[in-house]
Amino acid sequence: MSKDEQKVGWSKIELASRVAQDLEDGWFVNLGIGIPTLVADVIPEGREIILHSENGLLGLGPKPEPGEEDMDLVNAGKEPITLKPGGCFFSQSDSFAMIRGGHLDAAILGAFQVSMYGDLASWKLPNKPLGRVGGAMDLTVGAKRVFLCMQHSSKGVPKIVEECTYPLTAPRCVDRIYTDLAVIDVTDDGLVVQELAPGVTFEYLQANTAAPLKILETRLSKGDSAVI
Amino acid sequence: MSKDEQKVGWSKIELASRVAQDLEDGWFVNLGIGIPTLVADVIPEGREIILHSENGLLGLGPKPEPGEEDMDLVNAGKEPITLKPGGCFFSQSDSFAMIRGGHLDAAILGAFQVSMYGDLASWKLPNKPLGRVGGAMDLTVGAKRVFLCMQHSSKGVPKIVEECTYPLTAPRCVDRIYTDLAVIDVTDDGLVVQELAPGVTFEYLQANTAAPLKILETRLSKGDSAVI
Amino acid sequence: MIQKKYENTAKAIADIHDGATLLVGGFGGSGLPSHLIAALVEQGAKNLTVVSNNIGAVSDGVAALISNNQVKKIICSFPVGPHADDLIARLQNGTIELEIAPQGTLAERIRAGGAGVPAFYTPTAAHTELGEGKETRMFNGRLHVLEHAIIGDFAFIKGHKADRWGNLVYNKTQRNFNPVMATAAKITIAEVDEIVEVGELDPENIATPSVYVHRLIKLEPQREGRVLVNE
Amino acid sequence: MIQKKYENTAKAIADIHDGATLLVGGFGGSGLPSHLIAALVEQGAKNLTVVSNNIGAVSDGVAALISNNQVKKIICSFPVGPHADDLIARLQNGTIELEIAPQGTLAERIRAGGAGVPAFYTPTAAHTELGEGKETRMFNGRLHVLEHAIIGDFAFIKGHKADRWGNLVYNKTQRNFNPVMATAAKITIAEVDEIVEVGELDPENIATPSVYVHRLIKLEPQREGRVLVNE
Repeated sequence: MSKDEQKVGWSKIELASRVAQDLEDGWFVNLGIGIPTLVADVIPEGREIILHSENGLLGLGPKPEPGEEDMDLVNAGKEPITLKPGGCFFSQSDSFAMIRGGHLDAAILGAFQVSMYGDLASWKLPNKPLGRVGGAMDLTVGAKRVFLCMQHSSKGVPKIVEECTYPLTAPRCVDRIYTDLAVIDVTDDGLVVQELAPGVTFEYLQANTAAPLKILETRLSKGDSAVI
Repeated sequence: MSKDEQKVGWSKIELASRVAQDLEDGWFVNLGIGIPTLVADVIPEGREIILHSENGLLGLGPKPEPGEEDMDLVNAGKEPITLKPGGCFFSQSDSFAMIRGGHLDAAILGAFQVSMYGDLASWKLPNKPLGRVGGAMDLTVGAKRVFLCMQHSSKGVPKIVEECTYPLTAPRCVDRIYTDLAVIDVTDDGLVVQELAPGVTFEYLQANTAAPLKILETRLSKGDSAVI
Repeated sequence: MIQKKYENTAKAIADIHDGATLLVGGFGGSGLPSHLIAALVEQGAKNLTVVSNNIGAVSDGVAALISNNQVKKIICSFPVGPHADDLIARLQNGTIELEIAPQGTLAERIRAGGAGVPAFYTPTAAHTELGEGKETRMFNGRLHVLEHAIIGDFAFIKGHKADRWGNLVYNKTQRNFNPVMATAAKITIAEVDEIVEVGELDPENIATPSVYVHRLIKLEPQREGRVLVNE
Repeated sequence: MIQKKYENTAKAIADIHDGATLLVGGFGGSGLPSHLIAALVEQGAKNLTVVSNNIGAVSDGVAALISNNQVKKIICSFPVGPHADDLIARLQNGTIELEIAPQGTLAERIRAGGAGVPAFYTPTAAHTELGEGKETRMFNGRLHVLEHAIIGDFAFIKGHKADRWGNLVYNKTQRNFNPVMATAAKITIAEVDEIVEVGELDPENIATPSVYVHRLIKLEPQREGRVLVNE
């Protein structure tokens, strides 16, 4: 993240909260490694979201108190977590049958690049000797909705592009992109901005995005933050 | 079974006992519906055979005492059974993964016809409107050994034939045939008689079998019951 | 707040439409969702494709739907038993279609449907009448047939206990086809003996995770008892 | 009488031969059969093909076999972490082969190996570098790749409790790849914290049925404690 970008937009936890707002009561949701993991801590009060961890559990709860960690109760990032009442354990094959069979309402994932068509690149950087695919290809293909939750740019380079140049995780799979600057839907008509973070203008957003963005007229006329 | 056949050979329970003798300590074995079911009651003392029931259990025990039946604890024939200590329950998909993945040491099945090549016909009679395949095709293809346990003839008609005329369950799948008259191995050299039931001569057996039988010279010379 | 419990079986199955594909758990009478079946007989949806292992073993199973002329096609492994007469009659007059599948292939096709696998190869049924017309391929020197996934619009399953989230545990061999069918339908409806508080079921011991159960019906043993007495 | 318990890890793994395919359970350190791995480092079998989800997350995992030059090929989904340096070095000098598989495809290929399915179709990895060179086919308008089963000569798994028959229960997310790998090897060797009497484990709660476990090793926490102190 460049210093310039830090001046505007959502903090990581605000971004996670913004994502959490859109998760509906009763949804089964998988959280990827990185910023998506933060979503677990900011689920709105009174809403029951059942979190899935691909190493084999449903009902992921908050981090344990210090000293309460159990090395046999970890998330997909191998970090200690807790299990909510109603949660359960199963094997990796059952866990991925759940993912690949289309049973999760949403997967919230990080990204290296995402194209204006919803192509996702998230498992291998061109300059690294090894890729690390984990469950990313399964989640993008299997989840009912794929939401990205990421910084808008990486070291000043836009992550939203016309065509991905990094190896693909899956083509045409992303439904919505949440970044520190905006909420953007991937639609048949291209990338449509749904919401701008505080202090972010449409022009600023477009300048930091390497693909054409649209914004609905109706939204602009409603005094949306886009007109700030 | 014709009246004539009833005069010689093993009773059903003797036949089941003869099969049980050949099951090795620690084997996992599936018993088909019919005479094979009797094998459960005659496992030799001190030998641990873990019986599999395809509706989803390992560790099938003897029939319950009258009044102790549990309609949620049944075998593949839907008859009440018991579970041995060490037994466990699982779903049909897990049960058939076990069968089809080659994990059972033996399946003991009934038959309508078996050919000299080990082809088995056991699921459909030509004169019946419906076949009933159940798990027969899975067991014949998946078990490490397929043993038949059956009457040698059906209403006077030999069940062991040169070529099956009934619809096949699986080709080339039977390893050994136990009947009320004999124990016969299916080998690359054809059907080889390993043992004759009391009172049964090789000639009598051959007369009741519609495929050529062999008997090992060494067995004959050892005073086997075949020379009676 | 998650709430999957329905007031009664009629409401839980009200939206089953003509032409729907329905998976029905149970093995004979064990684990059979007989109250949901009875409600569907009452509701009357027609031209159903029904996937169930046994047809005819018990009167309150899928046989009841066949006798009530609600079934267009049956996919099963064991279409015989004391209550198969109506099936045989309808097969003979051509008003029902029967697809017999080996029991393991049936289970695996349903699992594939739940697990996002559209098709897989198996040696089961190769070289047999049940493999006829299927695409074949050699693997490891052995002939295999290509089998396709089964997905239901609805599944009827029977469990022992549920919690509010929809987690299920079963009683002994009651599991049979229920856990796998629960995974393979757009809407899975479970009838259970008891609904307990969230957190009461042992998390190591939940055979059907909540994600697979969409609607719950708690059986009322007393009422059922009265019905039986009235018969 | 069934007796699967071995005296020590060295005897339990003595027959692992050069060139064997080995499945190793665990997800990071959880459910990792680290004592069996340590014994195999000692035993020294070479040219192994190792199938394990994570390589490099912990030092006592598969990374130890790589560092000891026992591995010819790795099949995994996540070959990164603090202990991946030796893997990277060997990839660069061409002494090791790496096959990256999506985690779900890896799990499903192992399940297929255990379930007698030689190959299946999946949309995962279609249109990507990891799907390149694989046979493809359209199902329901979507491109799928054909994936093949994985079967091990041996599997190393970690469980919580076992009984004499070889039934296993796990502790929480310790399950991960262990139950599925147990099904897919000719010889499955489990290290467990405790071996209890037959009948003590809840039959509704056995995650790995006895049929899948061939050898058992009971960990001795005291001795392990001493080793740690001596370090």
